[in-house]
Amino acid sequence: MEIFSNILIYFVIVPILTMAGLALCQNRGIAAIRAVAVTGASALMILAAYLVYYFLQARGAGDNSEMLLRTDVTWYAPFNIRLALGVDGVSVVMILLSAFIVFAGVFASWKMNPLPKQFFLWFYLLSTGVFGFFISIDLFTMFMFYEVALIPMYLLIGVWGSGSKNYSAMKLTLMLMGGSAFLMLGLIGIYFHSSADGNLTMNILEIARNNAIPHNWQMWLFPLTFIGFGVLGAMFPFHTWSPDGHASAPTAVSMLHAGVLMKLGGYGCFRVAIYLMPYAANELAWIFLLLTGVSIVYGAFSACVQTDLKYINAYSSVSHCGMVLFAILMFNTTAMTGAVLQMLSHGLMTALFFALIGMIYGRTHTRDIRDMGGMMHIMPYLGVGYVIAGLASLGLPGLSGFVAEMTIFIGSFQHADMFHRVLTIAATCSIVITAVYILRVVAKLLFGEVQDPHHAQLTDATWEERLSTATLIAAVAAIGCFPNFFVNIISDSFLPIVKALGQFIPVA
Amino acid sequence: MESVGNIILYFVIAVSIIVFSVLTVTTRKILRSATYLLFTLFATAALYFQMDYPFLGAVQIAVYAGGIVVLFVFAILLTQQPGKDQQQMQSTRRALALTATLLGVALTAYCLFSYANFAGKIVPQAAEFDIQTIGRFLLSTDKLGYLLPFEAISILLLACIIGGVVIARKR
Amino acid sequence: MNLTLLMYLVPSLIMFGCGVYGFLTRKNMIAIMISLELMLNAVDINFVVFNRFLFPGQLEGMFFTLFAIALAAAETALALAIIINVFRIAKKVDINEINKLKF
Amino acid sequence: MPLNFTIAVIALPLLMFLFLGLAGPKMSRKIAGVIGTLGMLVTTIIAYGVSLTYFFGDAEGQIADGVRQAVVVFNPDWLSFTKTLVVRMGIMLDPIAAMMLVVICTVSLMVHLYSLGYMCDHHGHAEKGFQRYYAFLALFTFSMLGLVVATNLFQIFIFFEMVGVSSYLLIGFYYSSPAAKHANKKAFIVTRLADLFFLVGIMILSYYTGTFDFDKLVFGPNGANSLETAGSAIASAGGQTFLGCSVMAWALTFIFIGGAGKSAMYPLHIWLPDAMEGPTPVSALIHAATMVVAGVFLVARLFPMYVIEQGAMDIICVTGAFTAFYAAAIACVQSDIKRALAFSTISQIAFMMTSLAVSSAGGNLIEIHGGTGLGYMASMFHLFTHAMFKALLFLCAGAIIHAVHSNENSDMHGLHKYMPITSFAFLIGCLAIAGIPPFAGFWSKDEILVACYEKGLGWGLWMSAVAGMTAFYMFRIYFLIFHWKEHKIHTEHAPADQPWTMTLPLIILGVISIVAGFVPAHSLVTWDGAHLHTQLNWTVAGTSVAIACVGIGLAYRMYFRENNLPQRMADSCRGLWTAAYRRFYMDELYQFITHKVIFQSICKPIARFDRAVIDGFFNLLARASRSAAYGIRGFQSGDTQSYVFVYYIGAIALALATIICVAL
Repeated sequence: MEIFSNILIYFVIVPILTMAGLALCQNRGIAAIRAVAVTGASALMILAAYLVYYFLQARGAGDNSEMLLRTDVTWYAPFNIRLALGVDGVSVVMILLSAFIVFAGVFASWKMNPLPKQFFLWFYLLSTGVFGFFISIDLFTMFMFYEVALIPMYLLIGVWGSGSKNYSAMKLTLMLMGGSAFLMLGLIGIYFHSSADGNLTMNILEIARNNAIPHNWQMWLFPLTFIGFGVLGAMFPFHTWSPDGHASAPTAVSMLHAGVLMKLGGYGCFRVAIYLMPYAANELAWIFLLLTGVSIVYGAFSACVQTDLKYINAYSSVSHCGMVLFAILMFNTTAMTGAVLQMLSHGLMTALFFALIGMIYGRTHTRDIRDMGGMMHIMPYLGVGYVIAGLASLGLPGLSGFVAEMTIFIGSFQHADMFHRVLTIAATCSIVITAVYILRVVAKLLFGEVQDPHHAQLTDATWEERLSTATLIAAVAAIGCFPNFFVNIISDSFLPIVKALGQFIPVA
Repeated sequence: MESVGNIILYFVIAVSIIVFSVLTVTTRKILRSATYLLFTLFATAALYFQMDYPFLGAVQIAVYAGGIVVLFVFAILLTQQPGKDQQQMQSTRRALALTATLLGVALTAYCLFSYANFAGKIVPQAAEFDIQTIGRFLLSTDKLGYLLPFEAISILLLACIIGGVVIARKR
Repeated sequence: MNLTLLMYLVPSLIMFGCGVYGFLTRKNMIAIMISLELMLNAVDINFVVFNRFLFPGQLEGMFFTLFAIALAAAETALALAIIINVFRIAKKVDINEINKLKF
Repeated sequence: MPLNFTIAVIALPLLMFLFLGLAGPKMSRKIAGVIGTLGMLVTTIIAYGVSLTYFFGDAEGQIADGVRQAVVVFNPDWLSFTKTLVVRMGIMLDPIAAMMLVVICTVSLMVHLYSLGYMCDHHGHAEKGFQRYYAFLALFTFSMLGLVVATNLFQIFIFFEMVGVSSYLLIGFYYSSPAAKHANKKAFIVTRLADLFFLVGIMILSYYTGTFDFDKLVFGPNGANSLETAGSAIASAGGQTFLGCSVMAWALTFIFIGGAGKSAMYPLHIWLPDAMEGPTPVSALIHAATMVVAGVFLVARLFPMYVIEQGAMDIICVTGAFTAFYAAAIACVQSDIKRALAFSTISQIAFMMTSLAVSSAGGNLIEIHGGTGLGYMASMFHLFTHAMFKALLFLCAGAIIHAVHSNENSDMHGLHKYMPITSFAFLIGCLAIAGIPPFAGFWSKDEILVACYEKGLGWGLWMSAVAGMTAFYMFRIYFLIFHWKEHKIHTEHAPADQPWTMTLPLIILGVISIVAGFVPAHSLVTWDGAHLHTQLNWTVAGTSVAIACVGIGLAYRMYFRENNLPQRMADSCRGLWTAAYRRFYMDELYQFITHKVIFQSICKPIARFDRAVIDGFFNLLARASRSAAYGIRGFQSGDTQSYVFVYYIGAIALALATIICVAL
């Protein structure tokens, strides 16, 4: 089969094989389950690393096609649905990010109890969806993988979660499904206007080339699609699933969800909504810019008064993910590159945060910062990890957050329009508020006196926890120290989009 | 013109059908209800006889009056303390049911009488079939033969028997 | 005075109406079955009447009624078996008290 | 020494940080400290070599058109925003960078050495976290060095953040103490707020000029600061205005605010006194000598642009002059010696700022802008000398605190007898800061005052008065610590001079404080690289020395022997005294704004709004659909008769509809 000669399909096959391997394991054979899970995660890491290498080689060799590694297999002929694969720079880094987080997530859920086998099964199903989404360039396939990624969340939170998990799982699933409903309407609309000559197609590249969606339809389809993806990207006011969902989810799921799944939203926003409907994107951008601008500041302010570690982080995610969408809507290569960097950065550091919170919670059995203090004495490794994650989040140079935020701010500020520039300055204010809530929690949680004498007996991180966090910290630092490596991979991917938008933006 | 006897007979039958039907559904005692049903069925059988379908009338009496009603009586006796009144539905519900019924009847009646020109004029024509003919029809495979339905209904009855046994079996 | 089609249909209609009324208002399942028989019977009459008045040379209506009677018998027998069985288990025959399929 | 050895100067502390940070916990505390100190020693030697080569060598490419060029030794791309707008991580030597290398490395080395003694308990055992401490010191040194050698504005911003965070980590070194935990949070957030302005300033500046690089913003073709380059950079904004001011004035003001945050200019100074919660050597390094002058350095870097945008320069001038006075006034009444020194630092940095701001560059644009660039030179010179004597003062304070275990001067008194070396070193520092010849401070402060008088008599008098206050409050501290009265506690636990690791830095810095004034700054760190002809203005010098002597005399009268004069004076203007002691309630104001306004009136309502309204809306949706479902559930009652009824009604309705349709 032609398709199996494409490396991309293995990003879907490997998780599926892992699931098959897990299914063969004994329910109680924890060692075997771990071995299979780790093997799968490592295989994904290796694949992702190879993909990056391949991509750099191909680009270096002068292959300037929009998407590399194209394969097109008809799947369902009547609607012209295809299994169309292809990656550009953005997909490549997103795949790399996902591989990292899956890897770290496996180690973070090392002691998962009960039902470890089933947990990892669902976990890998979720990864299947995530990887499938990033490698697809066919709307239907993309949407299918998107749904595949969403559904396991319900079970993962509902079964392995904590706190009011039923409520949270239901809320998260329903809100995201609501988003999917919008999205599906949008996608169907796009499909029926995908071509002027009646050769309807689902392939994103072809739709973009045809550029046939009538403007009045774009005005309807763009908001549908953008909101559909925006819900997953925690866009204000559709973000409320995020605090509850994250608070209840088990560690690895929070990691994967905040780390990767929320990125599906941002990725979809530009790959589908903006790329295919540039006219409407340009006309309606200001509405969504305001919403995401609000999101940035609002999330940060909300995070300032939360007392639950996970809520703080969830609201901080709202703020940071708002920045992703904000930058995407600025329609220039720099800001969009910044958005992708922010996706990477936020993915890694939120995963790190959630991993650490999970580890702390697993020891103290509380996430309320008012009940904790002086953790730095008790668990220095986790404490240092938390400080690093915090510094990454508030944008310390040398860690990923700084690079991403600065690219976004500088890029957004390049916009010729005064409205955009003023909005950018408003969004910039979030860096101070971020510092406030991050330092507040660091001071409360890690510094000061030990609040609860029971905490004094707790132990520091075990080896698998160290491995999990160290992987993420290394990645965060890598992006922070060598940003140009990533920028070079990413930035060219936006040329087609910026070009598509360019026809509607008045030249400054 | 019909003979006067026939007309009188018709009215007796019609009135008893109507009266016993109404009584069947209005009486409070279920055993009486079954009895009135029996009378209604007898009246129906009489109607068949009057319309020159003696075989049908015979079947009606044998199966319905003789079989089904007896079954009812057995069931009633098995499940009911004799003499105990049935509980009534709430009056609102009865009123609602009555309204709906009357509405349906009125509607049908309207349809019937709107065809009164036709339906009110047409009269029965005599055509006697003897049992032999009926039997031949029933078991023939001709164009107008009824062997297939006959066999189908036999299978159905068989299934019913089996079903009845299964249901009635003591667990 | 002639005995017309209409004259035969009217008692049948009333009988059917009674059946409907009974079906809707009775609580006892056996009573409901009785109402059902009334309705079936009304329909049987219609078949026979139409056969006699409109197609006297044929026997379709009669045979239909014949089969309907057979069906009614089978159905009643089965239904009563079920009712008795339910009564054995639940000790009641009122339809609004038996609203769960499992006990 | 080749100039590209500068890379080693930057890289060594970074390696030290990584090494001590990662491997530190595995090694013994003392060894970690010694390794850190040795590393710093090597760094310092290289830095000296590089600086000397830069200032006095005449290798090819260093001098062009008779002025010293800025030399870029290393400048790879780090982050490309666009094809043209690229952040580079470079190393550039120019006079002020070379000078800063010396300052930073000297003070840092002294602090490294000093900490070997200071961070030990009385039995000579190193404290817990010793490795961490040295790692952070190295990180700070790296960040500060990176800042001063930056080749572009964005790099400065990056290292602004880095020094901010190392300062945060070092202030919070004793993280168990609640005071430290609040102090470092406060320091970070306040400087972060300033950095926000800095960032916005950079965004505006880069938007119009399309670059971050200094060689496109301020350096002329001959590699020295050039008003033409700055003028064309400013002109690239095309004279656009925003709210009545030119956008470049906004940008430069914002950038200044960034610098003001780090340099603790009013009203962003509130973090600095609290930052004294950190270990005292850290205060000496970061909060007295190096990091706090980052703002001054920043303004000096962009000096030509400020010269052209006089509006922004005026803001700096007013802020500096006011802060100098304000901080001096507070310093006069503080009882905690580290706080008093902190306010003294604020005041001195304000001197430097003012000096920069009153200096309008000379050269061919003299007709337009006036001035000779004297202030620039004076400011940089003062930066240099101040770093030395302020570090000395702080290290002395550290020695005292280490000896008596208290920051309050009421616990000290009469230490002269017990700690003669420390006392002597402190006296040198005080004389230097007070501006008594021939100590370092005299020379630099004198130049500043001259520059102020050049700007206008008012500015000169104002600053002279503040200089007098400086002499007064420094000697107040000195007398209160070392004289005033015999403290009876000391007779039981006699405090003494500290071990050699702590006294040696005092002696070295003391010597430097005496001789540093003779460094020929006017030929080394001028704004355009050219030699600046200056001569001692005896009128100004004489006045300032006289004023200083008056200040010292007043302090002597009030504080040398125990008496009730200070108490009487405090009582006579109780309100003013309390206000100054409480630092004019700035902290309370900030407390009010952050807690009452931002937390209570913005954050809490937003969080509640989120839960109640937005989340409430979605919960309402959920509840509405649930109740709708309950409503519809009635239809699926399991009640056969209802089904039949509905079915029957439906059939009738259908029949009726058919009839009506047929009838129509």
